[in-house]
Amino acid sequence: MDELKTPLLDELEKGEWPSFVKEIKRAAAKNPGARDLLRQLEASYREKIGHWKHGGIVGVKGYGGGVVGRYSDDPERFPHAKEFHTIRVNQPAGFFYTTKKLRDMADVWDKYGSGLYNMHGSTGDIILLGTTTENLQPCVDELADVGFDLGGSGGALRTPSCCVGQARCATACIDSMEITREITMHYQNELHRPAWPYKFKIKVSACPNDCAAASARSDLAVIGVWRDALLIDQAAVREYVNNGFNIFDRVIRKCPTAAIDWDSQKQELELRTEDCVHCMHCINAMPKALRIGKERGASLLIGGKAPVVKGAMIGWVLVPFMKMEPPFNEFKDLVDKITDWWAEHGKNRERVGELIDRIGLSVFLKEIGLPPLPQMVHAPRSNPYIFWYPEEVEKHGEK
Amino acid sequence: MDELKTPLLDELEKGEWPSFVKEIKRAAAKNPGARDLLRQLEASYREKIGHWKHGGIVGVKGYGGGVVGRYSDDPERFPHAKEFHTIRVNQPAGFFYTTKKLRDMADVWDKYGSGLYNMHGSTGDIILLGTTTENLQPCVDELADVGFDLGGSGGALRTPSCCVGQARCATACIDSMEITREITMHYQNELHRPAWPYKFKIKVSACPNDCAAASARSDLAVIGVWRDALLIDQAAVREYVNNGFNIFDRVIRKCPTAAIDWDSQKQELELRTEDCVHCMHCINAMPKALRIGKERGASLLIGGKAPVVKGAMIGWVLVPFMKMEPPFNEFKDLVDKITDWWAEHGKNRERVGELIDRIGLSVFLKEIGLPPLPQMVHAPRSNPYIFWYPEEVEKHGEK
Amino acid sequence: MARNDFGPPDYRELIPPVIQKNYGQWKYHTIPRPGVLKHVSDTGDVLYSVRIASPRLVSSEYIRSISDIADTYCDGYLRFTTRNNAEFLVSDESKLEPLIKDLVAKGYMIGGGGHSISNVVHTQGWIHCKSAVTDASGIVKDVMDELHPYFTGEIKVPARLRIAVACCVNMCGACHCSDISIVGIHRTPPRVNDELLVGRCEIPTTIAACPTGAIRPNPKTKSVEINHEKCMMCANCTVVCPAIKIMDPVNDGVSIWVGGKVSNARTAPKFSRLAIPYLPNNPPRWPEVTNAVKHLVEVWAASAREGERMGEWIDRIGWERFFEKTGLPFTDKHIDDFTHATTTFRSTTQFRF
Amino acid sequence: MARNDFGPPDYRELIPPVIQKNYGQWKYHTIPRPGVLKHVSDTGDVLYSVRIASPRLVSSEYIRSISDIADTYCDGYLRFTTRNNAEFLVSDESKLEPLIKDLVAKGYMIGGGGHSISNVVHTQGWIHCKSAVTDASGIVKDVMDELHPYFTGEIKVPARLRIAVACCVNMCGACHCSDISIVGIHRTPPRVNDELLVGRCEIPTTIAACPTGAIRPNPKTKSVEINHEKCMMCANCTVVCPAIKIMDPVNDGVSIWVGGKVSNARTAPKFSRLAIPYLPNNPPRWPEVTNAVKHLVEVWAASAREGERMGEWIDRIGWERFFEKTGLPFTDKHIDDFTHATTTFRSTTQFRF
Ligand code: SRM
Ligand code: SRM
Ligand code: SRM
Ligand code: SRM
Ligand code: SF4
Ligand code: SF4
Ligand code: SF4
Ligand code: SF4
Ligand code: SF4
Ligand code: SF4
Ligand code: SF4
Ligand code: SF4
Repeated sequence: MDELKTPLLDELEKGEWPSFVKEIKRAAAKNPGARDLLRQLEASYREKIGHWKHGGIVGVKGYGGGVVGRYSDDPERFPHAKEFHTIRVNQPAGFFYTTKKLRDMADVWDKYGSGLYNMHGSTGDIILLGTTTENLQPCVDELADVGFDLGGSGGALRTPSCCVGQARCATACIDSMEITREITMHYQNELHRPAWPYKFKIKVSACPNDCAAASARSDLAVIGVWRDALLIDQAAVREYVNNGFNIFDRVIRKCPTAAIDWDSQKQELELRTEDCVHCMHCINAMPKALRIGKERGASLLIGGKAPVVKGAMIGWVLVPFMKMEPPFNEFKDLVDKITDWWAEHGKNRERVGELIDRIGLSVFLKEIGLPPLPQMVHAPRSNPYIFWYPEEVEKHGEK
Repeated sequence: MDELKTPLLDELEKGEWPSFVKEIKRAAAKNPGARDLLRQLEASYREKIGHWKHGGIVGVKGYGGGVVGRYSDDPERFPHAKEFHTIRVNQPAGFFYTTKKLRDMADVWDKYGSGLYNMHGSTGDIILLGTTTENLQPCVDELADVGFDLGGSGGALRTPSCCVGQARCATACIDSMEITREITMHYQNELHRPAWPYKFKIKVSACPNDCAAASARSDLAVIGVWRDALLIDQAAVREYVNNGFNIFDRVIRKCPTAAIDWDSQKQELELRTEDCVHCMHCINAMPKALRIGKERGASLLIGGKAPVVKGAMIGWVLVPFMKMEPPFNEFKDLVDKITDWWAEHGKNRERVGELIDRIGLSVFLKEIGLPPLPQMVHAPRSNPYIFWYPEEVEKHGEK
Repeated sequence: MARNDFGPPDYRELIPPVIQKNYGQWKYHTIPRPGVLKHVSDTGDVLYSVRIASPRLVSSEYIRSISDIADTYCDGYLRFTTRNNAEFLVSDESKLEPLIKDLVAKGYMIGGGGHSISNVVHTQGWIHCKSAVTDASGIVKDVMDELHPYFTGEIKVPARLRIAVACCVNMCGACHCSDISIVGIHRTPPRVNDELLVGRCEIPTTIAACPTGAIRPNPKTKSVEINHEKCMMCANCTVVCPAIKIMDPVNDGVSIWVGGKVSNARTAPKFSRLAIPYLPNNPPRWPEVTNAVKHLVEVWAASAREGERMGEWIDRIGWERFFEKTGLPFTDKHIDDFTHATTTFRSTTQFRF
Repeated sequence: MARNDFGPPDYRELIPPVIQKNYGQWKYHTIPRPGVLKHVSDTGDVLYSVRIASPRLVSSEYIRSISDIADTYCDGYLRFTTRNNAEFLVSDESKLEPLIKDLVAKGYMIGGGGHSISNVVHTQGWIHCKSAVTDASGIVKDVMDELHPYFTGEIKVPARLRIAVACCVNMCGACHCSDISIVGIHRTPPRVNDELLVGRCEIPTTIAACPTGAIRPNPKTKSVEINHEKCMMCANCTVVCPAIKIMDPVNDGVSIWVGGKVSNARTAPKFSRLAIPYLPNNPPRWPEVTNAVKHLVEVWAASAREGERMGEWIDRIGWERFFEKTGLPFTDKHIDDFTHATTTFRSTTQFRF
C-alpha cells in the first residue's frame, strides 16, 4: 500500500479524548476498505463535503432491510470504498455482552468487513461499518452462526432498545430488558420485512428518568411508572438531613407539584400521594431513603421523533398505565392496532405522530379503541371548533 | 297598543340581579321599537333561534361606519323592529361622564331611537340599540350637537379604549386616558372611514394588571410598565407583616421569578431587580408598601384577537419598552408602519396577527424596522428550519 | 348642523375636581367594604368609588336615575368600568354612607371589588346579533341571580373570578381569556340554499372563508357543497354568504370554558379551556348552564387557596383532578384538533393517576 | 447455513451471575468516585460498574482490548450504555482498584457518572452518511478534547449536561432534546439538475416532499423549480430525488441549540432551542464550534444552581439574560417561523429588561 497522508485527520489523534481516527487507522492497518475510508474522509475534511452517493439498495436473502447501501461518489480515487455498506446488527437488550460474543462477532467482521463498528448506533444496533456487496451475504450468514441477527431499516419496525432497568437499577418499575427481548422476538417479521409507510421505533425505559431517551426518539415509548405512593424510609431521610443535606433546596423546592414537604418539627417527610406525578426527582436525590411504589407498570407515549419534516415531537401520553407482565399481550395487541391503523392511513414517509397530527388524536383513539383521558393533554382545547359526529346530534330542524 | 305577552321573559324580571328585561320594558313603555324588540326576543326564547336577518348596510353622511344595520327576519310579526340599527357612539376615555352629558345623550336617543343602550359595548362604545334608517342621520346630527361622535366598525380602526389609569390608580405607569384621547383624535379618519383589510383595535392599560383586557382583545395593546426597581417602603412592609399578613404564602411564594424574599432576620424585603418581571403581584398584595418604579413607559403587544378564524391570540410583545410622552409621535409612527404593512399585505378579513402568523414575525419586524429581541419570544425556535436571505450567504460553489 | 370627526367628549371635562387635582398622584387604595374603593393620594386627598352592578343593557330612565343619584352625592360625576359596572365617585366622605343607603334603598346592588365575582362581560345575543346562537343577557341574568352573593361579598371567594358570555364562537366579549366563559356553539354543519346562492354569493370568497377547506364547488348545482367530515361548525362561511345557514334550534347549544385570565399578575395571560362541550339552550332560565357554572364556582371556592384564580388552581391540582373534583366527563371533544393541537398533547409522564 | 428471524443474542445469557441473582432487587446506588457506580442489592450483594469513554467508532482491536480487560477483572462481562460508553461490571470488590489502575495505565478515560458531562451522542457524519453536512465524530473529538475534565470529574458541574451532535437536520441522535446540541445545517436552497431529473425522479412525489410548497413543476424544462423565498433548506426533496442537490461547502455550517432534556425529573422533557444559528464548518478542529460549546458550558456552570440543568437554568434566569450572559446576539433566526411559531411568541408583559 502507498503512504497514507491524512494531515487533517492526524490532528484528531492528538488530545485527551479517545480518537476515532486512531480506531480507523487501527483497522486501516489491516483492511483496504478502512484505509480508503480514511482517505476519503481526509478529502471530506479538506473539501468540506461528503463523498457518499445518493441511493443504492442492497440486501441479503430473506431480509427486506438491515443493510444500508453506501457507494463512494469518487470510486476512482477511493476504489476500496466504492462499496461501503453497513450492516445493522441487532444488539442484545441492555447492551450486555460476554467477551466471547464480542470476539466471535469481531472475527466474522474482520473476515468480511472493514473491522470498524459503531458501538452502538443511535437506534441501538451494532453498526458494522463498511463492506462490499459481495461480502454481505456470507457475512450475515456467519454472523448468524455466532448468534447475531439483523436489525431494522426502511419502512419497518426498528430495532427496539432499552435502558439497563432491573438488571441494575433500584428504580426500575418494569423489566425493560425482558420487554425488549420479547417484542424483538415477537416482531421479527415486522423488523425484517418493511411493510409500513415509514420507520416505527419502540424504546423502553424502566422509569421516568428515561435513560433510553425513549420519549424523544421512539414512535412508541414505554416508560416505567408506579401509581401508588412512593416508599419512604423516614430514618434514612433523617440521616440525609443530619448529614447536612439541604433537603429544602435540593428536594422540597424542586418537586414540580409541591407534593412533598419536610416537617422539621416531626423530622418527617410528608407526601401528598395524590399530587405526586412520579417525576423521580426526590428518589434520585435521596436514593437510600426513597423507593418507587409497589403498583408498577408502564406509561405509553406515542409519536416521538426527530424534526423531519413536520417538526420534532416528544411522545404524547397514550396509555397512562399498563401492567407489563409477560408475555405482554395487552401491549402487543395495542402495537398491532396502532401499526395497522397507521399502515392503512399513513402516507409514504409519514410517521405515526405526523399521521395523528394530521387526522386528530381523538379520531385515532376512537379507531384503536382507547378512551380519551385528561392525562393525554397538558390542557383541554382552547379553540371553540369542536367536531360533532352526526350520530351525536339530532337531525337538525331545517329552518 | 295591544297587550304585551312575554311569559318567558317575564321570568327574567324575577331574581336579585338587575334585570335587562325590566330595562327593555321601561323603554317599551314609551317606544314601539323597544316593544317589538321585546316581542321578537320572546319569540327567540320560545323558538330558540335569533330573528335578525343577514346583511344590510346603512350609513350616515361623511362616515364609512359607526352604524350596524339590523333588520328583523319577520317584519310582519314585528313591524317596529323591521329596522333596528345600532349606533356605535365613541365613549369618553375612561368611561367618565357628567350627568349633564348623559342626560343630553338620553334626550337625543329618546327622540330618535329605542331608548335602549349598552353601557358599554365590548369594544368600548356606547351602543345605541335600535333605530330606523330614516332616523339615523338626524340622530347622529343631534348627537354631534351635544358633543358625541361615532365610533368605528368595518375594516377600520375601532374605538380605542382604556382603563382608568392615572385618574385613580397608584400603579398607572402611563396616562392611559390621555393616550386614548390623543390617538382617537389623531386617527379620526382611520376610525370613521374603513380602508383596511379588517378591524384594528387599540386598547390601553396603564399597568400589567391590564384592567382593559388589552392583550386579549386588541390588535395593538399598550400596557404600562416600569423598567427600574419597584419602590419599597420597608416600614410599611413591616407593618403588613406585624399585622399578621402571611408574606410568604401571599407574596414571596407567588412571585413568578422568585425575585423577592423576606429576610425575617433583618425584617426587610429583598428585591433582585434584574429578576423582577414587573408582574404586579407583590404591589397588588401590599399596595401601601410597594410602588411601581420611576422609569415608566409602555410595552406594546401585537396580534390579540378572538378565535375567528385562525384561533384566538393573546398579543405578542412587539416593543418591550416605549416612552409614552405626548403627543406620542413614536407610537403613532409605529401604528402607521404596522397598519401600512398590513393594509398592503393583508387579505380580506385577515387580522394583523393572522398576517404575521402567515408571513412570519421576523419578516414583519424587518419590514417595519424593529429589531428582533429575546423579550419577543417565550423561547427561541426549536425546529432547524432557519431561513437565510441570499445576501447573508456567499454565492454557493456549485459542485 | 353636521360636523365630522370631532371625536368623543374630552375626559378632561368629565372627571371630578378631586381627580383633576390628584391625577397621577394616587398613592394606594383600600377596599373598606365590598364594592367600595378608597383611593388615597400623595396630597392626602381621598376618593371613594361605589360600584353597582348594571345589566349593561339599560334604558334612558336608568341613565337618568343613576344621574340623579350622582347629582345628589357626587356633584354630577360618575363613570363605568371596563366590565360595565357603574361607579359613583365621592370626594366628600360625609356623603358616602348616605349614598350607599340610598343605593340600597333604591335596589341597586353594590359589590364587585377585590376578591369577588364581578359583572359578566357579554355580548348581544338574540337582542341584536344575527350570529347569536343563544341569548347572552338572559344567561347573564340567570347566572348572576345565582351568584350575586359572590358579587356583594356575602359569600367570599379565594380570588377574583371573571365570567364572560359570548353568544357565538366569534367571542366578542373576549371570553377566550376568562376564568369561566360561556359560549354559544353549533353542532351541525351549515346548509346551503343552492338557489339563493347562485348569483348572490361569490363562490371563491366563500370557499376561501372556510378554514378547514370543507367547502368545494358543486358543478351540478353551480353552487357549493360542504364536506361534513371536515366542517368544524365555525360559521365563518355564513358571514360571507347569506345563502348558507347554520342556525339549528334543536342542536345549537352552550359550551363552558375555564381557567383563562388576562392580567399579568403572577402568571401570564392565558386562554380558557374547554370544560363542558355542550349544554342545551334552555331559555329563559338555562338551568343546566346556571347549575354548571355554580357548581364550578363552588368546587373552585372550596378547594382553591387564598389568591388562587381558577386557572392557577387547576394548574396546581392538574386537569386530571379538575375533572375528578368537578365530576365532569373528559371526552374526545376536550382533545384539541385545531392548528396547534399537538402542542397541547402531554409529552411527559408527569401526570396524576 | 443461513437462518432467519432468530433474533439478537438473549441478554439472559450475557448478564453476569451477580445480576442474574439480584435482578430486580437492587436497593440503591452511590457514586464512590467519578465514573464508578456502586449498586447495592436487597440481598446485600454489591456491583461496581466502571465506565469509560468510548469514541463509539471503534475497531476490532478495540473490542478485543476491552474484552481482555473484562476477562481479567469481570469474568468476561461488560456492557455499553445508552450513550455509548463502555462499562466494566465488577462483582468482586477486590478487583475494583486493580481494574481502575489498569484502565488508567492503558489510557482509558474513566468518568461520566452523576453530575458530569457524559459521552456525546452523535451520528455518522462524512464517515458514512450521504446527508452529512459536517463530520460528527470530528466535532465530538474536538469538543470533548476541551471538555474532558467535565467527564472525568476533574472539573465539577452543577448538574448533568448532555451534548449531542447531528450531521444534518434529520437529527439522528435525537439532538432535539439535549442540553447542548450541535447540528449541521444548510444555508442555501437546493439546485435542480434538470437533465438528470427528467425520468429519474417522480415529480409529484418530489413536490409533495416539500413541507413549504416551495417546489413547482417547470413546464419549460419538464423538471421542477424551487421558489427560493419559500425554501427553508430542509433537504427533504433531496432524499426523494437524487437530481436535487443541496450540499454547499462554502455555506453549509453548524448551528448550536441549548436547553433540551429528556428525563421527566422535575421538569417535563423539552426541546433544545436555537442559541447560535451558524458557525463555519471548519475541520479538523472546528475551533468556532468548540469554543462556543465551551463558552456555553462555562457560563452555565458559573451561574447555575446545584442540580440545575441548562434548560432549568435558562428557565430561571430567562432567555433575555441567557443571551446577555453568553454575549450571543439574538437575531431574526431565533424567532420561530415554522408551523407552531405563534405558540412561541411571548404573550405577556412578564419579561426582564
Ligand atoms: C446510523 C444512524 C446514526 C448513527 O450514527 O447512529 C442513522 C443514520 C441514518 N439515518 Fe437516522 N440514524 C440512526 C438513528 C436515528 C435516530 C435515533 C434513534 O433511532 O433513536 C433518529 C431520531 C429518532 C427518529 O426516528 O425520529 C433518526 C432520525 C432520522 C431521520 C428523521 C426522521 C424523522 O421522522 O424526523 C432520517 C430521515 C429519513 O428517514 O429520511 C434518518 C435517516 C437516516 C439515514 C438512513 C439517512 C440516509 O438516507 O442516508 C442515515 C443512514 C446513515 C448511514 O449511512 O448509515 N434518520 N435516526 C442511526 C441508526 C443506527 C442504528 O440502527 O442503531
Ligand atoms: C356589539 C359587540 C358585542 C357587544 O355586545 O358588546 C359586537 C358585536 C358584533 N361583533 Fe364583535 N362585537 C363587539 C366587540 C368585540 C370584541 C371585544 C372588543 O372589541 O374588545 C371582540 C373580540 C376582540 C377581537 O376583535 O378579536 C369581537 C370579536 C368579533 C369577531 C371575531 C373577530 C376575530 O378576528 O376573531 C367577529 C366576527 C367578524 O368580524 O366577522 C365579530 C363580529 C361582530 C358582529 C359585527 C357580527 C355581525 O356581523 O353581526 C356583531 C354585531 C352585533 C350587533 O348587531 O351589534 N366580533 N367583537 C361589541 C362591539 C361594541 C362596541 O363597539 O363597543
Ligand atoms: C375599575 C377597573 C378599571 C376600569 O378602568 O374600569 C379596575 C380597577 C382596579 N383594578 Fe382591575 N379593574 C377593572 C378591570 C380589570 C380587568 C378586566 C376585566 O375583568 O375584564 C382585569 C383583568 C382580569 C383578568 O385577569 O382576567 C383586572 C385585573 C386586576 C388585577 C389583577 C388580578 C389578578 O389576576 O391577580 C388587579 C390587582 C388586584 O386586584 O390585586 C387589579 C386591581 C385593580 C385596582 C385595585 C387598581 C387600583 O389600585 O385602583 C382597581 C380596583 C379593583 C377592584 O375592583 O377591586 N385589577 N381588572 C375595572 C373594574 C371592572 C369591574 O367592574 O369589575
Ligand atoms: C447507564 C445508563 C442506562 C443504560 O442503560 O445505559 C444510565 C444509568 C443511570 N441513570 Fe440515567 N443512565 C443513562 C442514560 C440516561 C439518559 C439518556 C441520555 O443521556 O441519552 C438520561 C436522560 C437525559 C436527559 O434528561 O436529557 C438519563 C437520565 C437520568 C436521570 C435524570 C436526570 C435529571 O434530569 O435530573 C437520573 C437521575 C439522577 O441522575 O439523579 C438518572 C440516573 C441513573 C442511575 C443513577 C440509575 C441507577 O440507579 O443506577 C444510573 C447511573 C447514572 C450515572 O451515570 O450517574 N439518569 N440517563 C445510561 C448512561 C449513559 C451514559 O453513558 O452517560
Ligand atoms: S430509566 Fe430508570 S430504571 Fe432505566 S436506567 Fe434509568 S434510572 Fe434506571
Ligand atoms: S417523585 Fe417528583 S413529584 Fe413525586 S414527590 Fe418526588 S419530587 Fe415530587
Ligand atoms: S390596569 Fe393598572 S392602572 Fe389601569 S386600572 Fe388596572 S390596576 Fe389601575
Ligand atoms: S412585581 Fe411580580 S415579578 Fe416583580 S418582584 Fe413583585 S411579584 Fe415578583
Ligand atoms: S359573540 Fe357572536 S353572536 Fe354574540 S355579538 Fe358577537 S358576533 Fe354576535
Ligand atoms: S362552518 Fe366553518 S368549517 Fe364549516 S363549512 Fe362553514 S366555514 Fe367551513
Ligand atoms: S443526522 Fe443526517 S447526516 Fe447524520 S447520520 Fe443522520 S441522516 Fe445522516
Ligand atoms: S429543501 Fe426543503 S423546503 Fe427547500 S425545496 Fe427542498 S423540501 Fe422544500
